[in-house]
Amino acid sequence: MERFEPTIIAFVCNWCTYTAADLAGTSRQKYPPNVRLIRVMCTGMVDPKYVVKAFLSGADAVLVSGCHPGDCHYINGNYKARRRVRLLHGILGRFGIDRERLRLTWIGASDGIEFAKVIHTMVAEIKELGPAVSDMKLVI
Amino acid sequence: MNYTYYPGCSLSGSAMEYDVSTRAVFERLGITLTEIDDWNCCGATAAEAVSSLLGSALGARNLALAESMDPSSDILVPCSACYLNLKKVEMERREDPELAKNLDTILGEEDLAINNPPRVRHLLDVLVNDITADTLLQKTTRPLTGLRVVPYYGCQCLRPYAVFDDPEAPTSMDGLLRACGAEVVEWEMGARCCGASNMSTKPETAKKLVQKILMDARGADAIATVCPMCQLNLEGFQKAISRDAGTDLSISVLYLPQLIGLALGLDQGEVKLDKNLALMPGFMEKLLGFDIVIPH
Amino acid sequence: MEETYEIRGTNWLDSVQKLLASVFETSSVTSMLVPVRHSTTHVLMPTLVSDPGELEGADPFAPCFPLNSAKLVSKLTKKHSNEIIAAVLRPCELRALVELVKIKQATMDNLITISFDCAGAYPNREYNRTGAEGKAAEGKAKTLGFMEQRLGSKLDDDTDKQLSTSCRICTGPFPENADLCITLLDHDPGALGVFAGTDRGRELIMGKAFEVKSLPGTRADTVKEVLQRKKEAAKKVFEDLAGKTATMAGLGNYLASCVNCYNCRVACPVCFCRECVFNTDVFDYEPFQYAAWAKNKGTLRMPMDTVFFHLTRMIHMGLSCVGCGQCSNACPNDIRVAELFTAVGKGVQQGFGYEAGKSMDDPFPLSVFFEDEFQDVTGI
Amino acid sequence: MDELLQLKTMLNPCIQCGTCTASCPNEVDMDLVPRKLWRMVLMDRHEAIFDSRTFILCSSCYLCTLRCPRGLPLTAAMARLKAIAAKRDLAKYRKSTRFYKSFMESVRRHGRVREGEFMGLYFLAMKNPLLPLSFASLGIQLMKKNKVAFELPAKPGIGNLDRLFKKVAEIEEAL
Amino acid sequence: MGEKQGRALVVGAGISGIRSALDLAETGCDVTLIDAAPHMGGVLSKLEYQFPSDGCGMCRLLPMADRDTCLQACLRKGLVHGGIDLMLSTTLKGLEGEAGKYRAILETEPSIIDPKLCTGCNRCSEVCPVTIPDPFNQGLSTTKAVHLPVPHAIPNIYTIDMDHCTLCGECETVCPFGAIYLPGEDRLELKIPRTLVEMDVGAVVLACGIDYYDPLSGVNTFGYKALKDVVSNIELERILSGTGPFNGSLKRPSDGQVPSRMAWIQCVGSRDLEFPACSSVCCMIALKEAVLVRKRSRQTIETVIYYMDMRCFSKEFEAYRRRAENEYGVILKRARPHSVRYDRNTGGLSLYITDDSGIRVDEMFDMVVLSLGQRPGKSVKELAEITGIGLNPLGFFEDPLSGEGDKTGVFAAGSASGLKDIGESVIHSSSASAMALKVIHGARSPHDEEREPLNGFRDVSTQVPDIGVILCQCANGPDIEPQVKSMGASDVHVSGVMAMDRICTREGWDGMLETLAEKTFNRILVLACTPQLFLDKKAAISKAVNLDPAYIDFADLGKGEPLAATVKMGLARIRYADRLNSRASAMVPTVLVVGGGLGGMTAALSVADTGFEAIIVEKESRLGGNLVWLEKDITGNDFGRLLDNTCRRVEKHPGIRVFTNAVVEDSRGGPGNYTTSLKTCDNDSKIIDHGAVILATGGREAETSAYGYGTSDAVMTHREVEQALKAGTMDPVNLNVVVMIQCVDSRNDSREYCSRICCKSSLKHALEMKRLNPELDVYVLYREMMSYGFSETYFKEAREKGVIFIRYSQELQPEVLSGTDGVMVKVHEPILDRTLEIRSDLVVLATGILPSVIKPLAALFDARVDDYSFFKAADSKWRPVDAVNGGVFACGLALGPRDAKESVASARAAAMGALRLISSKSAGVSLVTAGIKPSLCTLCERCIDSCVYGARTLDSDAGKIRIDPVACQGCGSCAAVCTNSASFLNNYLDQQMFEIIDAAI
Repeated sequence: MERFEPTIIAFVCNWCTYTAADLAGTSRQKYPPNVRLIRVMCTGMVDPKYVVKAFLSGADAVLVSGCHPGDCHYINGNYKARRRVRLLHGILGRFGIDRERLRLTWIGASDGIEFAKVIHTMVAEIKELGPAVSDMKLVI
Repeated sequence: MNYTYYPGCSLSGSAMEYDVSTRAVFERLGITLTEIDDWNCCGATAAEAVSSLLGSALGARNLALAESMDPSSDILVPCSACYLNLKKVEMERREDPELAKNLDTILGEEDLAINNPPRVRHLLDVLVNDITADTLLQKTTRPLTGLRVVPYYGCQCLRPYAVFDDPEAPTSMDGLLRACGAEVVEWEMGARCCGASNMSTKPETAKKLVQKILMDARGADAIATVCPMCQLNLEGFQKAISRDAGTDLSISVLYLPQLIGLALGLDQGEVKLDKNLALMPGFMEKLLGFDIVIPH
Repeated sequence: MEETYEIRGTNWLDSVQKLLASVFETSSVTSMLVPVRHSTTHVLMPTLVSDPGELEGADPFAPCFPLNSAKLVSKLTKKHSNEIIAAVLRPCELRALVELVKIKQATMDNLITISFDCAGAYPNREYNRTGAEGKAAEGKAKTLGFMEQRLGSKLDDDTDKQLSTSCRICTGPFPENADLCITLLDHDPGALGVFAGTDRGRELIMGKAFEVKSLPGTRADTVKEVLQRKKEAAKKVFEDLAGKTATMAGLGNYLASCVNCYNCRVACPVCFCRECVFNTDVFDYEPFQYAAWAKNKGTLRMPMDTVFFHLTRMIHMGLSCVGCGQCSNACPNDIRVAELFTAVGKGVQQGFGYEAGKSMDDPFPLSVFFEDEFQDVTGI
Repeated sequence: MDELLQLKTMLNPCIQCGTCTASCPNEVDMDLVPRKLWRMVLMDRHEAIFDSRTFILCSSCYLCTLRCPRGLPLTAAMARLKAIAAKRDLAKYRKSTRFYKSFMESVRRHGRVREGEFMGLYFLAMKNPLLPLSFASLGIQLMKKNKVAFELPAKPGIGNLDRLFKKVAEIEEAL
Repeated sequence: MGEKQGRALVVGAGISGIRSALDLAETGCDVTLIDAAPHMGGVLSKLEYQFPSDGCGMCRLLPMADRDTCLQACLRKGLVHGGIDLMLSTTLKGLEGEAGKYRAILETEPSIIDPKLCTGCNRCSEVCPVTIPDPFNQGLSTTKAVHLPVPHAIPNIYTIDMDHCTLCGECETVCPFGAIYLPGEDRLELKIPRTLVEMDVGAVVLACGIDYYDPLSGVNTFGYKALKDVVSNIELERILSGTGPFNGSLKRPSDGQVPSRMAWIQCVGSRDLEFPACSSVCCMIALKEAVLVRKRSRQTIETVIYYMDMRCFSKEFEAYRRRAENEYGVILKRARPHSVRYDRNTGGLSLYITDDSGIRVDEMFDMVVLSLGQRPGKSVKELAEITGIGLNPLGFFEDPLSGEGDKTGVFAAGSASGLKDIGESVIHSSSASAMALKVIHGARSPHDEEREPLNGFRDVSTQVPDIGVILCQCANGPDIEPQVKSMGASDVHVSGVMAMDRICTREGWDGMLETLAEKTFNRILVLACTPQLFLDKKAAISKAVNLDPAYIDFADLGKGEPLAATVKMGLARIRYADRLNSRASAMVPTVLVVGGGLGGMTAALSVADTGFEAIIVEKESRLGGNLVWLEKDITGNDFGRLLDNTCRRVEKHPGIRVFTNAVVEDSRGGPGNYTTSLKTCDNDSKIIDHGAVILATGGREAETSAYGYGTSDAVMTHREVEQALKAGTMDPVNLNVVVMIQCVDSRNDSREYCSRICCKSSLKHALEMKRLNPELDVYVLYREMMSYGFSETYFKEAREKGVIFIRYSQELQPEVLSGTDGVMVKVHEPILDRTLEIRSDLVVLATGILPSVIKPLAALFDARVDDYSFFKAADSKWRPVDAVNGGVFACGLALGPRDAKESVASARAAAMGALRLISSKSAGVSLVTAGIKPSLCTLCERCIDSCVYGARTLDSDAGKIRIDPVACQGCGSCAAVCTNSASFLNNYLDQQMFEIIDAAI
């Protein structure tokens, strides 16, 4: 059987996590190529629709990552994101998309290594879990 | 090289082995020590406790005498208490013009004066910085191989004037002892107080301090000292302190120049080992085992 | 304990009509929204009554629930008006109204709410087939018969199985925070109790000539018993649902016959958008996109985005879902949407310690946040 | 100026941080820890100061002086207190002050201290017939080793520091 | 050097320099920002966690109006602003001329690596054989002799440590871009030689920061360097950092184990003989570090801070201290450890301390952190000589409280005049830029072209996307051209894919511009491996192709994603790229200042001195506020003169209008455009249009009923004492004993904050009384002497003069018993552990500062007050004088307790903030700005609630939501809460995001 290579969509905030991802690049912290970075201005602008869309389009996991509590460039977008992700956990969890597949992390601008680590862990765990939506064809 | 020598009272009495071994080592190194003529007591800790000006005056007199002998030759002082008292005068009269004036008046009584006094140097300072460990290494003919020594500095050669070593974590003796072939045992008590004259006036307090030092020195063959007061406190009360501690704390205690002298090939008599109060059989045995070797 | 006043009429409808009429008398209410059986069609519909004389046709207790009136109240109150109106609402309608008020789609400033112990309703099609036939008098008789059976059995009789699922599993059939709350359970047949659920209600009640009577002592136990029973029923329904929708594919199957008619969202009292986002240009794909998707996947189910639509609706209104069941009523293809949404709604509301429609004081969970909450969300 | 007032002025910048106490090797035996003692000085609690044995226990290790954040000469301050106690010949401190005085007397006479002589002077000054016993053990050890110098100065008269002592006293008087 | 110059030189690109540079650039000046280091950020580049969020937030310094003038990215990466020329490795070597007309000589260090050629590919570092201690991590980790000075900086240029380089030449050989040219015997030329540049500037801001005390230089090293687990606070910050030596995990350096007990030693190199001042920030740093350690370790590591006085003197500090103690379990012990010793038996570090009871204890730790004090920056002395600016006795730039015309054009900013926390530094920097702006404002040349990006560009907003794709190819990279071309071919909106050779080189870049200029694409997507390199180059492309930069984007080929995903995501993004064509209305060039005290007048003068209009509204009948009763400050500044001079300048200034006996009644509008009505004394209404508002409403000495105040004439407050001394009704000669009680009704549960100035007031009065009557006994009963900064020297002086300081605790408060013959004060003296009874003639109470009521006023302008009813700043560190919405500012006591000098600085900073806003042109709406489709909007108002900037309002008349594009910062919260996407964020449209997601998978 072909090895399962998950696709992870990462919504990263422009200020912190995107910088961390950049830093991971410049400091040569390799992380698996399974992740697709989508830069957003703030985790607070991640519409739950985007997350649903990602899963329905075939993502095996979604990462939403922004500034640490208190650090949000826009004061409190990350707190709002946390409530939204909680809501999504509550909904998607019922339909087999467990919270392992939808993660919210706070990764600061200097945490390039932390970013690489999160991606590593996530990819490894999702590989274990397998694809998010097994029979996509009829669903979407 | 040439030093003006200030032995101090102890070295002519209870610490005569310090005096003798110091002179012997310097002689072996080819360095002349010229004793200050008519030097007087530095005042020890007593003078200041009676009158601070008196303490300064006593020290100043010695500086004046030394200056009159050879202003360019440093004053070498083996006793830490003497060293500090002289050093204090050297430093304080520089900073305190009024004190300088008073001292001038006092010295004037004897037609003495201080203008540009020589530097006051502790024996250890001279050994480390002028003689240097390298020289000792070259001149060592009887390496004290395997002798485990803890260097004990005491207080007053280090503090309050941190001239040649870290005032709390001194290391200057390490190189010298190693040059002599000895093994320096790491310990924490090198710069702790031995109780000093409290041993006479408040012995219970002082003995506690000595006990701590002796406890930490366990495992070493000898303690090396650079101060008569320390030497006496560490060597003179070992029985009583062992009794207090409930454990045998006896250990050989030697003056640093005694150990250096032995390494330089001097015999026991030349460094007056017979005067030491605490020399353990184990130490003496080791001592006999050290051979004279011809340095390359 | 809130003081309860008792009203005794010839029957429950007579009693309630008395009460409603008295509201007109003693307050400045100019009109009242209440289900009225229309004299010509005999169809029961929410009706705005301004002539107390017309209350004769009012039948708020009929097991008929053509639509959630919260939406109507929204129309009546969203924009400023000087009229004071009253509305007789089922508890689930009142809850939906509370949610709408929070999102500025209605106000309670000039509104008096009246609610009652709800015995439930049939699915719309069922009632239209059986309940609405015949003349006004027959309809009334049917309502009274229904009530007698329901209340007599403490809402545990054979009709229960024919009611809409949402009513069967409704865990909020008793009024709490209406201005005037009408209690029926454990009262003598025909008699009803009234207590004030709000300060405004208290003002209304005070000085009325109703006879003070404390609630029947057995009521609390009965309420408990009913709720317990309904909770168990709900649990069973939810477990069954969870089994069917444990995966995304399962959810897809559950929604397989959806044709994106969006009737469910039109019927939903808390779906407040003027136009659903799924009807906007956001979902106007270009032809080449469809082609690309089909190419990628091999097949493309059309119309697409049905699961997307339902998931999005859960996200948008799950937290406000009051479990009224109108979405199922509205589905042309008999998808049991209400169970799905009620289950999801209950779940996510619990997640935020929120109960839709319970209180005006609880802010909508996505409108507030605290710095030190929900640390577990970010825990990996 | 009053000696204690002088001392107080010297210690005024003290911030009571307690570094002195933390550093003191003899603190365990002190009834007033150094920080408290200095506080007493600043508060003019003269009786309390001279009721305590703190300063007499100072062994001049200079650790406190080394680390005082205000750079106060605390060891010197201890010595000042000793000197005041000596001058006032306070009974409580006689054992120590007379030790110092005897020591200095030996110095005055000969310029250098003769350990045997000064001990004799000290025992005499203390008028305590039992005191010599507490030194006996060490004394015997030293004597055995022939380390106690009992002989008079080699150059009598030369070492005499009478003039110096007198002048010092004169100046101090004038202050 | 003839004409007045509109250019400012900012020396030092740390936080203060960045703040000043941005201030000046945003107000239309040209700015040259230099730093001696090869990177920006100063010491902050090493410090990642800041109180009170214990995180970062530096990006909040970025412009809020005209956001697109500046790169919208983390400031740790770098600052790219159209109006700021950055020169790294550059120092100021000479300055001639006068204010407004200086000629500066700048020297740039020679460089072996050409920054223009280096792409940061790291190959040089890989082959470098020389390992050196990494200076970025304070030597706690290693790096190569050729290395990146700061890992995340842009530009990302490697440097060579020539002290260690062996000139082996490996890096030169391996560099694919020929960026390295090592010196050698036969190679005298350096790649970039030492260069001297002469530059005409109108004003100079010195923001060169400070240095930290080196424990090895003093008598007590506390085992630093000798014991590996004794680290400085900066080193601990590095250890905690993700880019630190242990990748952010907390380990002790000796053996990599997690410590179990950590101690902080405060005042290492502060408040001692050598440096008699307090370093002001170390207490909070230690608290923050301890909290971080507690958080990180899930409270398993015990943390003890040994302090002399815990100086939590700023508004929020005391609350933070309480949280640290009560929530996080940080242990605070008032003790000064004598020294740190290594304990051979346990391998730990032992600290000898005396605890409060006076008992000496030996405490064991396995890591010790030294809170290092400040020292003047290395360059301060030289800069002082060059610029003629004075130094204080401790060697920092003088920081005079000068209310008069500032004669020179050189100003110190931030910590260069004494260590400040970030908030104070930011305030102080803006204060310096306000003064600099005053000097050069007349000559500045507003960057009109850059500020009006829509002018002159092709209007493509209505055109169907016509995308040109530039593919940057490396000679040694894989050939991906065919793949990209085929992707382009399958996208109907792509009309051309052009492969270019290495646009990171000058030739490649020019080639690309030429090629593009020939085409008429209305969208351009550049695919390159390190697009960070081009972040500041959009403008150049835009100019070359006459296209709004909104339609130009880069995609990163270097992130390791599949090529198709990168390209398609890039295409999806650019296809929807657009600029909203709504326009903000013009800024009203007037600033309303509410309150006519020292702060308000200073703010108004700062505004008016730069050519804008200021309006002061004062509710009293005269200007002056608290200055009216104050005589002088502790340093001797004469407040009477200050008041007279300031009032005179205000009254004479043509740019200032003053309304006394007037209050603000109502206000409407938002940042840039307010309409405010005033009620004047005769009940007239006055309507004022203004662009910004500064709340300078001040504060007052708190009233009290404690300690028998009001029952005896012998119990007074500081204000009363000040007035009595000023009026001569009190003569200290007639007094014998004075007791001053600090923290009256303060720092307790009912009033948590420290009022900050009372300790200084007490010191001032104690010294003054002692001066007038040396025989006087003065007792100061305190809980913590908050004589932060240089005022510590007065604390020392007071002690030297014989003032007795007695510490009391919150639990054991003094008692005051008034009788017929004076007052008896009973206080427990903790050192002596006994109660003292002090019979005194006068008891002076330090009752603290209360704010004037500003809540309703703030609310009128959509600003808030904090828990203590002071003005709530958007961010106490990065935006310390601004409300979140960016149009409201506060200064002086309205912000929180502060002394006159600090009030003046905050007033200038507030003025600077207002000037930043009202001098912005706001011609084009920033790219990422929210919009609304009214036809879909249901008016649920969730978007209004979600907007922290107050950019959204309900226009109930029109039944529409209105968006203020100046206030909007483009966070997208509003779009995310909108259920049917009636609210949207431009350039992040739903359909765009969906396409990007699709492309990603």
